[in-house]
Amino acid sequence: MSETEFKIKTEIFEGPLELLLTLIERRKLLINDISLSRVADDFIEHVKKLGSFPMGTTAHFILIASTLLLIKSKSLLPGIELTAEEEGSIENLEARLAIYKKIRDASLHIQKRYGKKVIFLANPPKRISIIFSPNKGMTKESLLSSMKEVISSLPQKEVLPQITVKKMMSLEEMIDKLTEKIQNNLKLNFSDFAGSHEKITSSGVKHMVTKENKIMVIVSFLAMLELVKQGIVEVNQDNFSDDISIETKNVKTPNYF
Amino acid sequence: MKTSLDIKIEAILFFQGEPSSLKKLAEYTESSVEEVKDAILKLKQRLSDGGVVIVENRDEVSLGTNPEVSSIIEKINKEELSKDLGKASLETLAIIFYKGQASKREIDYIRGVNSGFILRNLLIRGLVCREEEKGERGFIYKPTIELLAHVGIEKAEEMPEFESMKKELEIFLTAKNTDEQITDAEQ
Amino acid sequence: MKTSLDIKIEAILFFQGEPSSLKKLAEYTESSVEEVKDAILKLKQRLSDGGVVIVENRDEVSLGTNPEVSSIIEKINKEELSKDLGKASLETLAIIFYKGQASKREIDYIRGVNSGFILRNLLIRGLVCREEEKGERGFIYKPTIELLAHVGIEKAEEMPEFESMKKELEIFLTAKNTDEQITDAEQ
Repeated sequence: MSETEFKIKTEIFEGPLELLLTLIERRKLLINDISLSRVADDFIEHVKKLGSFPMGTTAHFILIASTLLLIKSKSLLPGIELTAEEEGSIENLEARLAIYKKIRDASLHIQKRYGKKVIFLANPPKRISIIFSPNKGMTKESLLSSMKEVISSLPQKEVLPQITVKKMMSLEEMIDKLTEKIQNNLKLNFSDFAGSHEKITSSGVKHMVTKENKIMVIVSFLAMLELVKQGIVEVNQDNFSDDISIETKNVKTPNYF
Repeated sequence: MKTSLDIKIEAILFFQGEPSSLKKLAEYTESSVEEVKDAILKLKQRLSDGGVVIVENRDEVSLGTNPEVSSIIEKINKEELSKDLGKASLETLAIIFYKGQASKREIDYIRGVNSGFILRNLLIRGLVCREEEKGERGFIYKPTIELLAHVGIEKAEEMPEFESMKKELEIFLTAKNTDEQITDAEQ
Repeated sequence: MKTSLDIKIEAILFFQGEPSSLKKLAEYTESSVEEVKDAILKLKQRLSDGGVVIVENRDEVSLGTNPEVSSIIEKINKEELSKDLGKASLETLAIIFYKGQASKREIDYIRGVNSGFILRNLLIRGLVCREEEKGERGFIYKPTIELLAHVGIEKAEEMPEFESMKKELEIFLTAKNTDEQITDAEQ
């Protein structure tokens, strides 16, 4: 099966689960860790175009990407050891995907019926004579205070997720930066690159303090895997808990699966 | 299954909630006035002994509550009219007052919930009236003359802090358009 | 002859022209909620194959037109009827409908995106309603009678796979709620 055959180009996916499920279904695969690792690249390809997602959903894509990377690194780096929490998040993603698929399928039952054979609830008032019945104490002033109440509860635009996303570097930028670094220093460690002072395990997501840091590491890791795929670098890990070292490499074609 | 004429007529009368001429019923159901008459006879038999009965008045028919239950209905009606209006009703009224008139769509959008049943209740109490919206399916709501008099104004501009309230609503309603584009993209 | 309870209830529902709670019906008719439930069952049987049906949703009931007549009523209806729902709205509705009720957090978790905008839209359309969650900051969303009516069913159980989906969602969300760490990571 060709890697490029299933590339998603112009479609808009509202959420990461929707994208992931579509990728799996296009390959006619079942939902499990093997299928997830096989569609990880296409998913990452999509995350690279983050700019075209509706604002606020980017962070959701990156969080799912982080779990996909765990799964991917399991198949990419033999011997990698995941913590119970990491294993849990893989199982959890599978469960979420399964229930999402069920909901999506069930929503078709609603779609099929919605607006077709409608039951009309009686709308118009059936009163022969209307008796003017105002509230006690209904005045200009009470209407003003109700109006103020309405205005104060108008919805505010949700800005939080956008801020998180804007602070992050794009995947493209990250790849450029990584390529440059690799050219300058023949060998560097993953944790140097991700710019963290903390020890990072091979999964790239452990022991991080803030979510932003975590997302930064994920993006770095995504970029690294991308370079591995393109055959520009080679990833080495001597021991399970050791840092991952990155080396330039131009000889072999990438060997993924 | 082909739905029989009496069922169609029953549904129409129920939905309209007001008297309908035999001619109109024939038109709606694409049948003759004679057929409608027969169907109404059939319907009358079927509905006898129920809570809802056929009421005939010259060449108009409507559904009405069975006279046997009129005492309960009267009690409910009184209770409904004398009950204090809730927060949601007062807010809906305030929007209609400050906008001078408002479509159901605008009211729903401003309040973030569907106002159908609240508007219905305001209509029953004679606090608002409505007319069909031009060019669109839907209604526009206005305060009744009685209510304007009760509050002591003749037009919306006389409401306290009118300009600032109006402005806030307009800002929100203008932003609506951009929001809708986002939804379309998401769906 | 004493008027039986189902007749009273039918008349009240017709007169009110909006959904009524079982509790209110019990109050109006001076009976118990159990008696009201029995009477509604009886009423439902009596109304079957007529132009008017009973829609039941949790502890609310309403009269409505027979779905088979929908195309005729649509022609008479002067309010706009929403006929299309986007993919995102359908998924969100499916979660709320099949689960019976769901918090925004649960909906976001299942869909993997923020559903705030979609939920507001569904509220405006009157397809879901919301209540404040006990002891929590968020809201709980529930299907409305309006949703059942738009789908053309008299109660939720008529939907295919209703019981099995409900169960699956419950199992999934119970597992999620016990796993606090995952929830925190997602928020």
